[in-house]
Amino acid sequence: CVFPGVHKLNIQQGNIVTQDMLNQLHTGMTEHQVEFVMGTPVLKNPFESQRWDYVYTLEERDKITKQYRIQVFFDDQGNYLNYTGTLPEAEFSEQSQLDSLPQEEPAINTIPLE
Amino acid sequence: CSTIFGDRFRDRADDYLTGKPGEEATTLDGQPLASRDALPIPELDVIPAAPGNFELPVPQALVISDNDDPAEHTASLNEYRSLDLNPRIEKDGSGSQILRLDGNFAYAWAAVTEAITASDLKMTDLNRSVGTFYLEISRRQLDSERSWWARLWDSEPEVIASNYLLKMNRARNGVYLSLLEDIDKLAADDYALPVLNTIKQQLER
Amino acid sequence: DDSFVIEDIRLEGLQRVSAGTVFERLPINAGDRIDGNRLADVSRRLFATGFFNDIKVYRDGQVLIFQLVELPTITQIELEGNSAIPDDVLLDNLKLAGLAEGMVFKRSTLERIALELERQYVMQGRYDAHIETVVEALPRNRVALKINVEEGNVAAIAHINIVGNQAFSDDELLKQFSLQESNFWSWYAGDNKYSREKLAADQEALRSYYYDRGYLRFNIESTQVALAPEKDGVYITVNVTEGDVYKVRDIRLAGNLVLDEDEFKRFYNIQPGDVFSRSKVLSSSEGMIRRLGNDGYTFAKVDGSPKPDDETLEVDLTFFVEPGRRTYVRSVNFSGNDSTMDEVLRREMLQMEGGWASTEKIEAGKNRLNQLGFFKTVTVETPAVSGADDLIDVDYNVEEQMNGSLNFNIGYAGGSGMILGASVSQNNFLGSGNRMSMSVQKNKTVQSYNFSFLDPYYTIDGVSRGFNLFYRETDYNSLSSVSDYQTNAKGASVTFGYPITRRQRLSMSAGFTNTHMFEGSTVPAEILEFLDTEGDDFDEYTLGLNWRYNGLNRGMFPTAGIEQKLSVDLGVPGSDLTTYKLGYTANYYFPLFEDWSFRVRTELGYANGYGDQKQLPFFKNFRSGGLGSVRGYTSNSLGPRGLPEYTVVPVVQTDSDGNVLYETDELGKPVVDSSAPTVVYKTDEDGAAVAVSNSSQYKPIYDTDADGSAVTAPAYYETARSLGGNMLAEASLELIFPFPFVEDRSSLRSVLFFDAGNTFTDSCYTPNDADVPSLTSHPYCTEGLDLSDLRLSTGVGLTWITAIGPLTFVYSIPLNDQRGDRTEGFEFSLGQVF
Amino acid sequence: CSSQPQPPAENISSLGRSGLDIVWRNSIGDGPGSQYSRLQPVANGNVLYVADTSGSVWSLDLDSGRERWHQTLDMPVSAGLTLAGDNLLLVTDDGVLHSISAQQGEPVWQAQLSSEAVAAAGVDDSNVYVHTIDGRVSAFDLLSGEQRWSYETAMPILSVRGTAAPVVSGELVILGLANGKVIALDKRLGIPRWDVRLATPEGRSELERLVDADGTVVVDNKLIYAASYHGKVAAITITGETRWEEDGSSYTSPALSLGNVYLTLDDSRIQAFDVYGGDPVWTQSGLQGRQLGAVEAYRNNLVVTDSEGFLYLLSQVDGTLLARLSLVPNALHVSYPNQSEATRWRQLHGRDFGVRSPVLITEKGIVVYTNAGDVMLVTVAE
Amino acid sequence: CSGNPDKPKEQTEQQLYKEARTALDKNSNVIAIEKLKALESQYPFGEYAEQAQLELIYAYFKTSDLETALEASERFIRLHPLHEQIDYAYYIRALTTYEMGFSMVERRFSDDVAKRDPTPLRDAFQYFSELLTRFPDSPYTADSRARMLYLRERLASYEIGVARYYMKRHAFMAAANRANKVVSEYPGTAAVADGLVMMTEAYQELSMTAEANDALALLKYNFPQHPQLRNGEFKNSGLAQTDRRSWLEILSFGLSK
Repeated sequence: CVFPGVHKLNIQQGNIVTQDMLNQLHTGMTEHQVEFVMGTPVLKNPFESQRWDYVYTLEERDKITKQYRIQVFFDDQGNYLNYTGTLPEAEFSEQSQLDSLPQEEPAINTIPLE
Repeated sequence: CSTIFGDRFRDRADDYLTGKPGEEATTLDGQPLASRDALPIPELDVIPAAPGNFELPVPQALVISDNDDPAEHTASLNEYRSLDLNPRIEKDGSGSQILRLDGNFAYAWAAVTEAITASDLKMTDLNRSVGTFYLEISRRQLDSERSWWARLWDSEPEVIASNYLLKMNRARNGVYLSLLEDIDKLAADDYALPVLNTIKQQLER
Repeated sequence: DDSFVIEDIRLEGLQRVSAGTVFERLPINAGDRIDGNRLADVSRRLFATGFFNDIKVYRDGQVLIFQLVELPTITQIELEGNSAIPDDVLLDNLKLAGLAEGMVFKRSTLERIALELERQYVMQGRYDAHIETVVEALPRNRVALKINVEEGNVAAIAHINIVGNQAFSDDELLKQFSLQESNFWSWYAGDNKYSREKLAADQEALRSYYYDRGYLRFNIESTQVALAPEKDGVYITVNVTEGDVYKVRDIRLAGNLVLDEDEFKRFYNIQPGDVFSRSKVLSSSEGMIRRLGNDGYTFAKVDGSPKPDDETLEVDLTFFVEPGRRTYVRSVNFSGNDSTMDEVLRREMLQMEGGWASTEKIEAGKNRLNQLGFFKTVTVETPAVSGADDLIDVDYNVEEQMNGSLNFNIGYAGGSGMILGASVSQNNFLGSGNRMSMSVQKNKTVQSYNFSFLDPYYTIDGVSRGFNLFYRETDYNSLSSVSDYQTNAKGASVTFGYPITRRQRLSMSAGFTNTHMFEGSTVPAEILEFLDTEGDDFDEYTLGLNWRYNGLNRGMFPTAGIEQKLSVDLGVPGSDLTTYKLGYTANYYFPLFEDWSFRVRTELGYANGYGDQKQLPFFKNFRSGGLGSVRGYTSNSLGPRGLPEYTVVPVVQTDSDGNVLYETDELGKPVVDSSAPTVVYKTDEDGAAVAVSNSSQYKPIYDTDADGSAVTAPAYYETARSLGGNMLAEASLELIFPFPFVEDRSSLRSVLFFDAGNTFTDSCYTPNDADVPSLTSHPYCTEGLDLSDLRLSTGVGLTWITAIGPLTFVYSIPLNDQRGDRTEGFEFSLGQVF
Repeated sequence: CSSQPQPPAENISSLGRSGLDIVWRNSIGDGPGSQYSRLQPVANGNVLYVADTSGSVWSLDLDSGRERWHQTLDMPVSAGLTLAGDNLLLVTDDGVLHSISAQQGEPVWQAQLSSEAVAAAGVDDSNVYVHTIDGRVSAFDLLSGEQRWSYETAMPILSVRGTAAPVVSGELVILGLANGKVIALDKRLGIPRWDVRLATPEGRSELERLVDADGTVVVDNKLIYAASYHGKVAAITITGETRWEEDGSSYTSPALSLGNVYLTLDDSRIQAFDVYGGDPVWTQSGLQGRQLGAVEAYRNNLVVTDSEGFLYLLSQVDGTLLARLSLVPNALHVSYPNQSEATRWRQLHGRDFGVRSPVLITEKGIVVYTNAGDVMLVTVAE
Repeated sequence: CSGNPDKPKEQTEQQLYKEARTALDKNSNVIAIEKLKALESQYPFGEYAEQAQLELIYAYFKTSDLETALEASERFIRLHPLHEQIDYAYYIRALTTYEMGFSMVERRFSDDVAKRDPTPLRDAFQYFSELLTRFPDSPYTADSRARMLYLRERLASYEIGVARYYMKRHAFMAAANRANKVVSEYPGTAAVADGLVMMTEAYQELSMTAEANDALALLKYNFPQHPQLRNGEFKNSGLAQTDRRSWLEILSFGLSK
């Protein structure tokens, strides 16, 4: 873009979902059990009450580089039915979050940062 | 400056006078769109008209009664026995416990003094002109109150006696009693309630 | 008999006691029959209530009248002899015990006063305080109480004895204690006053001391506290068993790691084979918790638990990792920003709403808000959201401070004399976060008007855009040490700056400047030559590139960190003067111990013309000397000097030690000659002509060269003044020490410094004047960078940040000032931080 | 000082020496100074043994005061001296019980105690009994120093500095405790036989609840006399029944002579009680507030020392003050009416001439060890 | 005669009160404050002390000493819960908090969107609400209710302001959630329209077209004349594109846009 090398924040939004979370889902689980496995959906969904959206986006230098959307469906008694959506093929552990942090000068540990 | 910049620099705090409430948004099938109201406005049976301007109201003045009783006074037994006080425990506006009594101040003062002396409450002093009884109530010591030496030697909190003010205030009709920790601080309910109840039971005997 | 039936009873004289109380106590009622002795019994019962001083009974027909006089009220309480506890504290406590002015005075009041006051003194450890009260009767049934107090002394610690310690001496261990035996400093530190909390804390400190040195089985068996019989000394005995030193055998990780092992191993402050240390285990755990926090596990827990093996005296260490739920941020809120806009705070945040929570980003948010300089205090809390155990809110609370200044500064600066000026500047203009400043500056040499406006967040990523308009008229003439010419400059510039990383910032600027030059009265040859060749009015289109690395630990008075600046300024082709200027400055602070630190500063610069601009115009030269440069030398006085205007004069001969030789008559007396000049010239080492008075008109012997013609020399009209140079090299070493005698040093910085520096030029003006053949080389200018020309100085400096700006005092000693250098002992300036 | 009525100062200072004089004086070490210490000398025939707080033990000739030998240990002495046959027993600040030979002072054995000890050890022919300030009573073999048994008693949060020395009588070891009781332990097994409560703690702060029975008990034909602070003085049978008890708060041990029990009370009044019934016989309050040491019977008089460096002689019959002797080297001693003046005088002269150690009664006279580290022999003319 | 002479001229309660009240009515509030304080300290209990405390609240407000007026009203509520004019104290407590919620800058310079610390505005709303629930027939309900309506608008607009920042910042879920909060929790405020617009744009950026269309439908249904709806067509606000502009625009200081 216009200013070469300007430091752009990486913008991360939404729930981190891993394959072993999804593997733990099985039909008949209550909403509470699903929430314990998957966590609370970050994006509030005002329109659908029987579907939870686990949406994840990561924007690096103004472009969305990682994105997925897992939709979890419940029946009208609130029991888990199934989920749709796939995780990006690469083994997506939280590990890769790390390199999204802006590379910083290694804090010289002798210098107390006030 | 409003002539030059229009109302660019007007005082926004007064905009409330010109605001007009919008109607509520609904879903496509007419249901209210909102799930709850973060800032509900209390229902009033009569919705007052919006004011046109603002004038800071002044409190009404006090009606000065000049029948102030002389410093020393006389009292007669027969007159004393005759009135009914109808004592009742109530919560006041800010939720603290008070004991309401009918009848005039003089009679209520006499009756309450009599009730306290007859009860197991320990009255250390009383002062009619300021409408206050001084009570000594024993309670377990708060940790913060324990003396440096007492905390020093780790003895468990003592039961200590501390002083409370029981104040008789004039209300529109009759009087009410409230328990104060000191001149400026209401006592907690769990101290006030037992005291007020004891006095109430004594008055009903 | 005298008995009769009572119809009514009347009480007279009641003041404070209520009728009800009296009626209730009377054993008689209307309608009873009563006689003399029963009446006596009644008044005795009334007296027993303790409310009345005197009771009289009358009979008025069938009505019984009691004439009552109540006990007196206390109208005044006076305290004497108390100093440890002030009057109002004692009086308040008496009031709480129901003994205050306005209360009724009873017989029991006296001992209750004594008991209550003594109890207050016992609370302070003054066991043997003693109270006596004097009662003074006053008219109208009132009394005054005079209480005198003997306070006694406080039980201080006479002896602390630790029993059972072999590895460390009592003295060594007692250093860890806050409680100390009464010693010389006790009157001040108050550390010899016993308190249970302090003893408990000291015991904990003792345990940590041993646990941190491997004594895993250390135990405090029992502690005794005893009071000397005379109650003026406290004796403390701590009985311990040390046990043995344990070494770490192996370290394992357990629990749900979520990150791979070496992410945790990086934080091991303790290795197998080390002596066990609880503090190292704790610090290792904290490191791991922070690491997990940076990854969204804000509620992570890591417990290091040792499992000792008493045979081998070794301990296995297991770190149990509990990441807790990965948490997300529901909302980021700000409070306390009454005038600063929400976006000005929010744009400093690295932690986004809706993203996973990172302790490092949340903490960075707090530091960036602090660095804005708009707030006195910034605090952050991360409360959990009720109903969702993996959602948190991030609440920042700020306390705003005045961050603009509207000041009229009248000051005096070493170099430029009296400063008069008015400036209004706002770092947070109308709470928008933009910086705006307008300033008018007037002093002997400079008249300048300046307007600048900076929006630090011109773009969302923090690219700043700033404008600057300036008009400056400088009269160098009044600057005593700078050659005399005058420049007026006006122009404008726009600058964009943006962060490359958290500590590095790049900025680019473009601008136009018009400079107009006026010749002064006597003008050195360099300026004349320049004006002849270049004219006196220049338009320049400049481009600038500036890189800054800021690793300082704080903006004002840093004590640690590195700051570097690299700048390139270019007068682009099309400008009247095509020049380039390279600048590098660096400051390196490192803490020594406590509040001592050391600073190394260096500044280097090179500038020149390019294209058809052979030489750097003299008014763009680097200057050196004075505050902020080489202290101890007059401001801007260092470096090459201009060749001043001169006239040519014949030179007389001198003997070996420099006195003028005169023609002498045969007796050796100098010959008087009415036509001899009253002023003759000889030459100094630089070859310049020096006037010598010859008031008695002796006849001098003029000097002649080999072929008989008279030797001439230039007589300069004024002393040579510095022009600066196109090369700059400066360095200083500063020892920053805590200013003695002052408690709050936050606005003070005192340093011992050693400065070195000078400006140089790579081309001097070459004089060629037929009248002065001897003047072949420039006497006051040598070409090239010669480090032996560096001027050195040392001294002490103090900067004090006052309300009207930084006040600087410097006392310096020049170490190798040469002839012609102009030095300063004491310098003082307002408004300039060196 | 305290507010009780003040005895007229003049009649004290007019007391002459009449018959009291110092036979010899020897300065050993710098003495405990203002620090609390109850070190007491012990004598065997003509040999006197004295321990000095700074950590050395001296043996002097009782007649002349000449030094026979002295031995320095590397640690200050906190409790002693006890003579046991050929050995001397003492305890150092680091809680170590030392047995040294009474000949030249060479160390015989050492034993580590559970805490500090400030009271001399009790002995019988086979064991040493030590009462440490953490409330433990421990027994060690007299010859080898091996621990036999240890009995722990409950300690109050705050106690008065100082503990009672264990006294052996028959099969029992008897001592007063910091919780206001007197206890008798079986000396072989270390299990309690009986205990008697002399004082019960009451009052709001721990200060008001102090009840230490710190005075060493006195045993005389099957009767044990003991006293405690804020409590009673009592006579207890060897089987643990209280024969009589009277009010009498004291930190120090009682003394027994001529059918009376004499006791220095906590405010420095001296009181005599009838041995059989316990009724108070007389009270001498002339020395009130002078922080007196324990009263001792000497021939048919009583001797007691105070904090200004005086030794007083009192009659056992009615407690009247008979004589007063200044223990300060250059006899320009002046007495001050009250306590604060005394402290001021002490600071003035830089050294604390008071006496806090119990005096030692020997056939040759009274041995006194002052806070300034002087030892002297005082005799009383007939 | 007695030891200490009586205080100079001890005014009775009535005289002190009369003088204070006349000063108050003549709007010389500083004198009124002095006399009311003297009355309260000399006769700490009784009717006159209570009336003095009440009138002090008014006097402090008139001399625009808002903090002290607030403190005085809170003390009065605590000590005289059943006083006839207790509703006046509740009203002034709310009013002072309302006025303190508008700093000089927010009052004069911010447009209709609340841009600074909303906490005092929320407190004022609660205090007015307490007045209405406790004293429905108090004379001050009309003014209180009107101010409450305005406070709701102001607080809703604050949420929209934050959502707008997060749109520029490309934190689309943050923007969507804030907008959703306005739509579902601030019924009847004008900001609901902007909330629906924000939700539409955020879902579009997140390429959640179904949700975007749902929001847009609600916008068209409830607020057809919204500026970003030109005859049925939705016009994006361009917030998400801020600062992603070309070099040329920047050099021309945005003139070319």
